[in-house]
Amino acid sequence: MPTGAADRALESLRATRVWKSVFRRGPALTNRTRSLAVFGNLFLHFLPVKVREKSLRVRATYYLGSITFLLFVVLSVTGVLLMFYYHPAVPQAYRDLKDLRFVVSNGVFLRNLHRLAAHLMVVTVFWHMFHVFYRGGYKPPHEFNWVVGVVLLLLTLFLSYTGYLLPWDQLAFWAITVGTNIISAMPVIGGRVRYLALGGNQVGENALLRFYVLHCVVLPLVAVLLIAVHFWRVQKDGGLTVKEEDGGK
Amino acid sequence: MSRRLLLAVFLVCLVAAAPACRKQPAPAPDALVSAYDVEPDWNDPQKVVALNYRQAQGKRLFYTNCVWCHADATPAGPSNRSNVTPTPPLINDGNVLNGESEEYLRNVISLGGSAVGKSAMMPPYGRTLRPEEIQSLIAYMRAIAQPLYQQSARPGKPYTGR
Amino acid sequence: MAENKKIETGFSSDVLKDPKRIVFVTKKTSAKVTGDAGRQVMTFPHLVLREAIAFQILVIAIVLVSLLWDAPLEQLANPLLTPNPAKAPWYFLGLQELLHYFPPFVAGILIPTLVVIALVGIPYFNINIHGGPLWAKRRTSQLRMVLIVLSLLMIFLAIFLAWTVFVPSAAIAFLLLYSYSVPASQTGWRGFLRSRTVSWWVMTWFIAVAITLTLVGTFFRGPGWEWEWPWVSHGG
Amino acid sequence: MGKISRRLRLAFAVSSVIFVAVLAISPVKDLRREWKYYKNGYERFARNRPDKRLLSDFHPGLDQIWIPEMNVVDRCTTCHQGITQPSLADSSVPQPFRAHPPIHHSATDWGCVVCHRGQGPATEVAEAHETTLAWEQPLLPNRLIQGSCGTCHRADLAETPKLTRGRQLLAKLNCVGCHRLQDVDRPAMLAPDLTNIGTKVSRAWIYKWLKEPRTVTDSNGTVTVNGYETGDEPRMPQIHLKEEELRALSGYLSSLRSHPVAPYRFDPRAIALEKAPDLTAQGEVRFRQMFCSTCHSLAVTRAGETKLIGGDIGPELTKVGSKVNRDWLVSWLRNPQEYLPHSTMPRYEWSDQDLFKVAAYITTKLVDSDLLNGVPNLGEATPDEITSGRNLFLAKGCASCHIVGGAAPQKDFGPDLTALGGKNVSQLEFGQSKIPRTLIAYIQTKLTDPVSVNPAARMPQYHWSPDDLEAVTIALISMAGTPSASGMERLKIPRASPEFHPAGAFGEVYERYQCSACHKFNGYGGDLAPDLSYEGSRAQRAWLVDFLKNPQTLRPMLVLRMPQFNVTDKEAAILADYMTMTLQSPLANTAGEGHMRFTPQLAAMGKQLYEVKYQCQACHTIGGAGGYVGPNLSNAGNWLTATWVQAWLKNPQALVPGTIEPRRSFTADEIQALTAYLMTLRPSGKKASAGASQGGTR
Repeated sequence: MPTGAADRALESLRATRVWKSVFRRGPALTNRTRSLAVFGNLFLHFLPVKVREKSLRVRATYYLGSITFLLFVVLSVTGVLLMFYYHPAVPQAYRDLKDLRFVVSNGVFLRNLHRLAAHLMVVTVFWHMFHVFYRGGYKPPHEFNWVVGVVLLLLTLFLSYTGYLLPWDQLAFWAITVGTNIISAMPVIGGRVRYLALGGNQVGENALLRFYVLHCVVLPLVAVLLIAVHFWRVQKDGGLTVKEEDGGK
Repeated sequence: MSRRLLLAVFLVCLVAAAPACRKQPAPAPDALVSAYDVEPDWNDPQKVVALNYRQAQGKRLFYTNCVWCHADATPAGPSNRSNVTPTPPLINDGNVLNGESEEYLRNVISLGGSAVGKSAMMPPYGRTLRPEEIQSLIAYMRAIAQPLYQQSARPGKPYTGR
Repeated sequence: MAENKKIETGFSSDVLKDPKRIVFVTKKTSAKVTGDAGRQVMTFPHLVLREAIAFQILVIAIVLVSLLWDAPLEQLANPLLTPNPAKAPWYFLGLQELLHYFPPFVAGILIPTLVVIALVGIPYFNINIHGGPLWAKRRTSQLRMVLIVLSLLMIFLAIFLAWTVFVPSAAIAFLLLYSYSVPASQTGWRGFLRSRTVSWWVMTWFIAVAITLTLVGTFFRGPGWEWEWPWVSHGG
Repeated sequence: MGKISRRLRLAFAVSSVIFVAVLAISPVKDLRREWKYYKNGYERFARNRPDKRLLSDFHPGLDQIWIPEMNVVDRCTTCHQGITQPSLADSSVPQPFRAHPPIHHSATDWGCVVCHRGQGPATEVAEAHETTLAWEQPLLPNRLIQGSCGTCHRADLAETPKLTRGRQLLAKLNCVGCHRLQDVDRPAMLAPDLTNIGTKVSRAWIYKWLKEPRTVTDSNGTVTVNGYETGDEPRMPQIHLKEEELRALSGYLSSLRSHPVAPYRFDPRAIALEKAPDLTAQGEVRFRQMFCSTCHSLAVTRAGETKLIGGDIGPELTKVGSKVNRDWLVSWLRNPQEYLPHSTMPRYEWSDQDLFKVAAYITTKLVDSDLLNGVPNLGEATPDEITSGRNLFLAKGCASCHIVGGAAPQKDFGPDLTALGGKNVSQLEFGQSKIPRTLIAYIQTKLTDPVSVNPAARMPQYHWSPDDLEAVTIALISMAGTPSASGMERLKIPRASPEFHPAGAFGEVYERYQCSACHKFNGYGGDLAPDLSYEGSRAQRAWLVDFLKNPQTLRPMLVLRMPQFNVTDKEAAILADYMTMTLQSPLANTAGEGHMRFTPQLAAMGKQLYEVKYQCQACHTIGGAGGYVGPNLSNAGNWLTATWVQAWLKNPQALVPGTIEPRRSFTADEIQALTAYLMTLRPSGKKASAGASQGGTR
């Protein structure tokens, strides 16, 4: 690996006042500074300072939790960019999708990323859950974190489902119509719950607005909160479950 | 080690960039498919001449105004052509009309035969037809001319880049 | 939770009287906060670096797929024009497939609710706390129990003609019964099957059914929710 | 411990490099978007053109036509950049840069997709032009583009002959009987009222007609009418019926005879003609003299070739003598409206002798003894046959066009077609057929071979010429239903549906002779004969009276001529008075007609102008010499009013829009002279004698 010039450049960068104002610690070379790097950082301090070496092995987790979270990050970034071009109105929403495809630079790419990541996130969330189950990761003291995980699974499904309506094309409209029709099978309150979800008896502009607000504001906020709890509890519940066979070679 | 690495990176990028260089194949359009209207060749009914919008407008005007004396059969049956002396040329008679310039034809139609030293039996249409309608008539007569009217410019091709 | 344990926990209810707190940590009540479990390493940089690599590989993968595959966009929504079949998003197609067999209340409300309750309840019902294999003890009575449960399930599915549920259930049931006959000394996948726990079997059955239903709903259902091979395009 | 392995460092380095590289692909790809290729190509192209405007009009970004109130976002001009550049009109200009041909609408006001269809907002060739997942209305082929004109222009346009033809076909073939069509109204009578059909024809004839309704179609699809080829589709389609269905329907229909026909008591002098050896010959002469062939055709064999000669307003009559019974025929000829209240057949003023002769001619000469040869012996209808026949009458859709017993016609037997032209492919049922999945292919297959798309189709089989198929397709495409934007609903130009039903004495005569069956009055009426809206300005009253009483002409070329109605003096006077008083053009009011005087010198000058300077004889005939294009002017002095001639010479199109007489630049003096000359034209000095030709080729 290249040393010398690049390292010297990094050294001089670290010596600047600006760098020092941002990163108060020196290079993370000792365990102390490494610990500081973790708990001195808002984002990293959700992680424990130390982790078991075994839990780092790919076969232990397949990094499914991390990947799910990273997909959430990708979705947030692309989602915010997409929001710049989108009006939750009928039929403007559909026209915005057309403009995204035909006019906006990288618009198709942006939408592809968002859609793919969304589908992938549903997959990884399920996979993550099954994996944790098989490894017995729900066992005490992780019970509560398992419940948080189940809620996050439902949130992911709702996020994906509410996003499904936003293109306002035939696929979206009928998928949501079919899905919400199931709600009316609920005894007594089914019809009312559906009315509440759609803001009407039919999938229409009100439903689009509701789904948009849920998709872009409510559900992501709740998800961020619960993801934070989820991470936090992994640390507080004593780290990832490690099994004897993870020792590997 | 790092050479192989660079090569691998390069190859991956190459593969990833491949979809960006999609080709746009332009199939040669069939004249009859893209035509606005068609007209059977007067001398050979098996053959069909494709007409564009302008020529089709000319065809419509021809069959309203001119067919009576410039064709041997009319929508109403017999033609007046044989009644007129000197006999008017058939509109598709390339031997006579291909040699005439666009301007000359425009003058004959709009000002009448007498204006260009021909028979006054050809009435002026300058106050009946608009200039672009006369232009369409000329385009039509060029399209169905037999022998074929040779255009001075090269025929249109679909755009194929440089 | 350990209701039938004959252990006196030293947990006094009167802290003023007896300020000592002693907790017996048995295997059954273990929180599994095992102190050993191998070496520990610093999160930074070991975990952070690995996560960074995971993130980069993930983004590379989805970017490449996004470049090659365009997200579908169909015609403008038209409430008067019902596609046949109208399908929900893929992750609900398993439910939609169930709706084909069972009444809407059962398939649309009851089953999903039960699944969610079951998932939430898993850690609180001592499931798999022992980690003991199904066929480890009391094999005959276990087998009797398993056979009763399996036949009830199969009869239920057969009554509703829910054969897309029946087939994966039957496959798992077959494996389950097969694992009974595997001798204890076996290794490899047979031994693996033999040593599975009840909860493993239940979850595997659930996953198998869910995946089958989702696949069938996504790829094998055509107009009128009739069976259709994905490579045979229907007219119109 | 803390050392990071070399492998991990390497993996991080590699993935970082690929990560950055991969993220750069999409922005790079964005630089090479399809439309930029055309943009750049156009710039290169424009640089080599002499017209400097091309480059100054060029701008490198996306172009779009945005008309919010019409829901138009058309980016077609991004690639089709030359459409408004007159210098790119030539067909040598490569596409997509060629200019749009001049039409009445500009692209900037209307956009492109309104007429051409396709996906306006798209900036990719395939998406814009073709059927895709997101867009099911591909570009309309140029040959069918007149259908788009028809979506707004519900009235006929001169520029859209194919559309007009298609609409005429839809109306003429009674499509509106089974289908609901946009702006095609149900006429009062689509097909004969069958309430009394049993009194008119025999059961055997009904059987034969149902089996082969006037037409026989051979395997080549050639339609023959009683053995004579015709290009036109008959109104009564061939409906495929089984033997028992034929028996039941014919039984049911022949049982319909609620009002028996009373035999007419002829004058004894007429009956005395029975013994005349040339009775039928006399009848034939009368038939010809009365110009029945203006509306009815007869098969005539000349030089080994059989052709139908005559008009198609009424039914073809070659074998009518084998069809109807004589009592019914006589009753019909005397008063057609008694049997069919909505018939357009005029009520002739018959003398008993003429009636007797013509009836004898029809029942003995216009017959075919072989007509009913293949028909089995049917006998009287049984009650069972009548019941099942009545059910079949509804089930086969007969009741959509035919009425029985005053019942309202069956509505909507076939699908509603008012929105067919705007349908998406996914809304169409293609069944198992192998045709391309497009609207055009669907419409054309449905029209030519309905069973191939839907084996249970009840639609009868039609045989179209390629031109007619195209025309009908265009007319159907024009029925695009409710437009996508409310703004476009306002743009629709409705079809004017004028009615002309004058009251009073004129009205009675007008209805009796069904003048509007052939003539147009202020836009209402038929197309066969001249428009009479301004007849009072055009013709002199004396000539009108003369013509109405004896409309014979001496021009052998035209077959279709005004029939001889045998109008009475009183009726002729009523008609002529009304026309002279009321049917006046505002541009040629004949109030001052009496004061016009022309000197012979002026007339001589006019003759000079007519024959030498303007050579009007190219198109007009005077005394047997001249052309056939315009009307015969031999009797102009008796026929036309001077007012009309003057106005006409000034501007013919102002008087009769669309007339083919070119507008010329006569001076006022020349107009006076020509009028003077024309007013002297009288056949050998006679005044208001047997009329001259008035009909011209329209």
